[in-house]
Amino acid sequence: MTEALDAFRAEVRDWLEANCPEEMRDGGSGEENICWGGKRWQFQSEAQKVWLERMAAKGWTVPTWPKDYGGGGLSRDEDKILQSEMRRIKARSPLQSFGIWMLGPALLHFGTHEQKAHYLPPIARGEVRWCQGYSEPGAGSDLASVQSRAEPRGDHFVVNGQKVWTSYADKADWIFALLRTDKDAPKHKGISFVLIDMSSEGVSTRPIRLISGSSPFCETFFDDVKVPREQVVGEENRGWDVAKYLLTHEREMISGGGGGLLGGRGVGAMLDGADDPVLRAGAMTCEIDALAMGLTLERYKDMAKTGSVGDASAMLKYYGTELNKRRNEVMMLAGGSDALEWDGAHGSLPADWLRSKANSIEGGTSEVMLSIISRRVLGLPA
Amino acid sequence: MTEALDAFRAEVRDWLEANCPEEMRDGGSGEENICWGGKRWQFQSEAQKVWLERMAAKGWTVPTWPKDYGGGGLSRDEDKILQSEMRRIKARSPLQSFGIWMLGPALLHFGTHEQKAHYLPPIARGEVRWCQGYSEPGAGSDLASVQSRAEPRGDHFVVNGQKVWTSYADKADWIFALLRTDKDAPKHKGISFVLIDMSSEGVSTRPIRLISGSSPFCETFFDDVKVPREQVVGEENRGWDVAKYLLTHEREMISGGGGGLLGGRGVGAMLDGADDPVLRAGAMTCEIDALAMGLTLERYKDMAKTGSVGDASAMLKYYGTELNKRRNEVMMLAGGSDALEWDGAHGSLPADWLRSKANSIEGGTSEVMLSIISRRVLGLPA
Amino acid sequence: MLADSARGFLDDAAPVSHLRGLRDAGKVHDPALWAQMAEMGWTGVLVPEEAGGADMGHAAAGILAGEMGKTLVCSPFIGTAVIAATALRQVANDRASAALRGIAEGKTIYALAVDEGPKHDPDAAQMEAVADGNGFRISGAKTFVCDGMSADRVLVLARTGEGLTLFDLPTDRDGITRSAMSLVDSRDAARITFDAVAATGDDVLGQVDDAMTVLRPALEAGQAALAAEMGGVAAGAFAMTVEYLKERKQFGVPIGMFQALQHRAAHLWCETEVTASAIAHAGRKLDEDPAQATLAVSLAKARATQTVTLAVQEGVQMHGGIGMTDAFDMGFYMKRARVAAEWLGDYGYHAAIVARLREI
Amino acid sequence: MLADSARGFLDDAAPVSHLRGLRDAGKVHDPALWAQMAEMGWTGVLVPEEAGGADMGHAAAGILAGEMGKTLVCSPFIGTAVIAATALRQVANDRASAALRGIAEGKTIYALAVDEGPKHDPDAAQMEAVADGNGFRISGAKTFVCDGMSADRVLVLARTGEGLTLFDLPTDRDGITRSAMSLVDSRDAARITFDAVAATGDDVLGQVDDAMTVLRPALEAGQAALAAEMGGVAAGAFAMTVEYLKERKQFGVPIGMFQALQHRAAHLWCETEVTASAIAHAGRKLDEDPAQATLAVSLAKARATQTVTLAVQEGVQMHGGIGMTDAFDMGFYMKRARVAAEWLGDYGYHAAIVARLREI
Repeated sequence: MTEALDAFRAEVRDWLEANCPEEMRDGGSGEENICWGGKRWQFQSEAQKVWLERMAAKGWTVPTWPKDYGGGGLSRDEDKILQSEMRRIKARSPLQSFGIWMLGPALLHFGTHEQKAHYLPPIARGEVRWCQGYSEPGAGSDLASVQSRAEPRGDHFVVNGQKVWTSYADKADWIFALLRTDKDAPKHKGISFVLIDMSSEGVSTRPIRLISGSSPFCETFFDDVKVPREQVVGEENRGWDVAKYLLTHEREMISGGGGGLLGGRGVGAMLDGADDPVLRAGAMTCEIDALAMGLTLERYKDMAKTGSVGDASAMLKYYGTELNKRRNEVMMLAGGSDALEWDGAHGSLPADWLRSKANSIEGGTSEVMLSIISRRVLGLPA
Repeated sequence: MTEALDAFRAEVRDWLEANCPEEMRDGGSGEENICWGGKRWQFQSEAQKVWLERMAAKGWTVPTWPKDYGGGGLSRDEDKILQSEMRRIKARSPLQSFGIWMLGPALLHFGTHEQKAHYLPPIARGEVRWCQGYSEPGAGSDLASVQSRAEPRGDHFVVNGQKVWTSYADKADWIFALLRTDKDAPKHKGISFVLIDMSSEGVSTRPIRLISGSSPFCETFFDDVKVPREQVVGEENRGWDVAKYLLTHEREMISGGGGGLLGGRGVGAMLDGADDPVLRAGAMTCEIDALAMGLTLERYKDMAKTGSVGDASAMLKYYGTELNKRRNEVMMLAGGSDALEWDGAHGSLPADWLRSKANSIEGGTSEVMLSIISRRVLGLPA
Repeated sequence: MLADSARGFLDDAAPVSHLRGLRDAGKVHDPALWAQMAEMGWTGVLVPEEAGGADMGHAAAGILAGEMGKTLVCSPFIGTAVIAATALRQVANDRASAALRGIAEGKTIYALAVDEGPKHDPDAAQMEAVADGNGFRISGAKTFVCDGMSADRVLVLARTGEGLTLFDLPTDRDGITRSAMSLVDSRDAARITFDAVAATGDDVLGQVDDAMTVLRPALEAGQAALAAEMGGVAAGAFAMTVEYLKERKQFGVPIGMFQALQHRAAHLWCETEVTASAIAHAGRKLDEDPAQATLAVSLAKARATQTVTLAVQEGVQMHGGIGMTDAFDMGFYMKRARVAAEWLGDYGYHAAIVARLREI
Repeated sequence: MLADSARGFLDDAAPVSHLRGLRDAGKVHDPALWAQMAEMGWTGVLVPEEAGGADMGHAAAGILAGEMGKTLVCSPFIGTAVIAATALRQVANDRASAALRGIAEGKTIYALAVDEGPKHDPDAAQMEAVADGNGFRISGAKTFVCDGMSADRVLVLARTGEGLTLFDLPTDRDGITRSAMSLVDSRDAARITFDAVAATGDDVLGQVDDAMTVLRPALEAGQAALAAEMGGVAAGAFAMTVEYLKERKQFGVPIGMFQALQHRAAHLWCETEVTASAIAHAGRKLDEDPAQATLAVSLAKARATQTVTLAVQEGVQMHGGIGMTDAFDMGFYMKRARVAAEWLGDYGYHAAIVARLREI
């Protein structure tokens, strides 16, 4: 077993050495370096394009997906080796997308073979970019209170309504959305998980400006959009099952970025000479909690290897996002008046600080996470 | 008006000068210096006795009660002058008791003339000591869930049951208690506010030991105690009205001791040389909040002069007690290992620290206070 | 009464949409609004009657600032009507008197140029005013000069031979260059550089080498008024939040029915009440015993900073996604709270003063 | 597995009532319990096999300490089996080997005498060991010596010519006087005075003037184990509290239905989870890379201190009046949490270490 993995590691290392363009080995992971793919994608460079094509050919844009659907068919251990070898040479991620993070897992779990074969390979190759349509205006944490309707008319639906907080809807090719397909059924029972081509007639989007400035979020409008009925994932009216499954995924994804350390981010230098105990105590405590949160993410990843962490993942979301808000507050305080200026001495810090306030709202509010923990982890009565 | 008050001030000053014994002018306000009165009271000194007698003769143990009932008949402004003149010469309080703080106000508001004439003067003179019987084992914050019964039998009740958290029940002459007089009525509608002689047959008490050590609290047991029916205050089965009225009084009383400052208590010296920002920041913040809380108590007292602060008093209780807990935590932290020892270098600090944890439980928990504020001050839906 | 009439005027003349309008138009000052404030006597709230002011005192200034805070009113009120007016009235001469008259009439806008680094620390000012003949040459840079772009005059703290000196200079003096800072709260702030700016003895406010006699009361007046404004910001954000808790439904009920939110809202209300006491006390103390007001002022600024921070954080979180959108007003509250938290000393700065005075 | 078997034993042999019984009897140590721990190999958890130990490592020691924490087990485990054992195994000589054997066999109880003031600060130790012929004369006083009254031997930190030296002395040596400290947690602690106590080179553990080579690893091992114990204390208090939230009814429903309490309990659970990661990591790091474990250890002690403090505070508050009574166990948790918070460095002490290593 270990021998096979060692051999795999050697193979990966050789292949990456031969195939990863030099320009893609800078560890660049900022928003501006991400390759999102999609029909309208403009590659930043030839290297970005080549890197995507080569990785996609190996199925390594989605290493653990089955080979039949464009994946690499790797085991969890093999995937871990691939990731560590990529980190070793600071290789950029060849492709990121909501298709990979969200729709892929949903289709692999709930989709038909035809759906998987149709939708997954273009995601793996970065040819089709997806966005998600969950939230609606006025629904907030109550994701199941879906008002947008998909009315069955023979072999297709007619979709009307509005979604909000659809990230990059203006850049996406397709959307996966929760729509009400039975308005007489109880709240959770009349929803379907529907795939919609954004180029369909009647689909329009409008960007949302946040308190932190422009944002990837959009409002998305459906006005008598015709959608073939086979574009439902899972059973019709059972879309809530798919949604719940994905919420756990999203939770882990968001928390993954949570925490973050002060030490490496120059706060030490910002604090230098500050003998303000309030500021210093705040920074210390934040760093301690961030280090412990980092260890917790590792521990949960290890736990996930031998089973599911399940609802405990709500902790990662809650704690990670609250911590990230605190970290941004500490940095703003350390930066003083220099940090009050948009794009000033501390660059995007003010916008990051304001943007961080959404962390504990999007993907399930902190309050929802605490309620999940209370009921499903602690078993307190609902 | 002002002239009359000035004249009153001069009169008070002269009288105090002539009548307040020297030994009673040391500002002593510690537990060991309090005069609680009652049938079994042992005066600490002749001066303590004389001081009580003289003040009681003026009605100034209860300055704002009507003269008919043993009070001084003073206006609010006159009372303020009396208090300030007493503070000026550091005169001790001649008498403190639950009779003054709690039963008196209740009788003045709900009692018959006969009850007032019978019960109030002995309270004013310090001849009868009262305790309160509200809480029951298992009831906690839900004071209305009274299980102790007073069954009507003609002209008297037969009382059976148990009260808990009755301060100084073992030293009191009488108890005012909430008892269920109609077990078929809705929870809040079958309770009466009953006065019981502690020397009645069937009354017994047992002290409660707290985590901080011995305490004034007792459990009090009623075993077929016969109580004349005229000893109900207010209407029978309407005792909850009396209880609610008193809860507000108690709240203000408890919060009055809340807050407290670090500066004057030697924490400065304890912290000296400590360059621990966590400790220092905690102490600073606590002191800031305590100073602001002190100003708030003053502001609320001023507000009370022109009207009632009503449910907002829940804030004083909540904030004052939570602050006091924090203050004790800071002092324990500042004291380090020296403060871990019972009766060690920091005297009663460890016991005080542990005792402070009850502040946010007794007299209405912090959670109950927050719910009161939420509903009655903010108007949030129940 | 003052509060009510101020509220009545401001709800009409300067609701939050007024600030939003300025921002969207790329402006940081509304001369018409300032003129109206002058007309109502607000600019002269701390100007003596003999100089044309209303001389209502610091408690009154705090009430006005508090009402302005509730709707995030954008004006140079604190820098001019509070800080500069307090500084100028420490000086009994004709120039100061004339300057005060200019403030009361709404003709002169002042800004305070004290900070040189990211944290408020006037005693550590390093910018130098070098003696030059009968006067001085001032060189260096100031930052975070609030209202600095709209200001006609600027109070500048600089190091002279034996100490610190406060200069009162017109912003168009040769060698003064201003550049706008684009702050998150969309209000006026500037960096100002001084390139061998000539100043005479006439430009000195108070005595040479003794800035603090004049500046200290001015700073404390400004800190108290700013604390009052922050109290207003907190109250405004809190009122919006409580309203939302009552209106907004989720899972079929108003979210204000959820006990966890109820308790957090109730706790926040307690914080605002306790802070209100500290703010009112600071104003009263400045009026009654200004020489001993330092503790009261720092207490107010510290508490106000802590409370408004909590109020806007809870405001955004309890509003959920809508609170994050620029189209909704809550973000403006959060941004103003952050800037006000830093201006004239942050929480730690004032906590240290309290600790020193309380011997902690 | 280790945890389960430890739990099984302790639930039977040392539930909280065991500590209560000791306290009520005026005792601070149970030799029978200690003997059982020796029999199970716990006292030798860090003793090398060649000295008769089980040598299971620091992670295992942490698991045992954690289980002990859950029921507030009163024993000299950390001082003897963790701190002293770790110190002794830094020294490769026969005396140390024999001492380790004594620990493994449960025959020797050790205490650590480092603190001289109210706060842990080994580097600042002032007590002197003055050279005297071939040996030393030690004079001075130590405080907060945990397990000091039951101890047979004591590790004493004293200042020598060029630095600090660690002595390993029997507690019955002439000139040593112990007096019991009556601590809130009802456990063993002593003040120890040294009156010209004679010590020879043989009594020195490690090298003269170089205490830290031996003491640092021992302290870190102790801090990690103590953090683990505190994690257990927090878990024990939390479990009681959650149970109570489910059982206890008020206003006709279990109090665990009140959302405000639910969210606080859920938050507390998150804190315990995050702290558990730090505790586990510290044990692992001490086993795998002990020279680089300082950050991991201080992180664990800091987090554990913060978490257990919250856990016992919420425990008492959520239990209401019953939690305040001595008859109920929650108070014991609160008291042990406070003592453990101070022992071997409080939150601020370890936060400062984290800050230094992380360059904050």
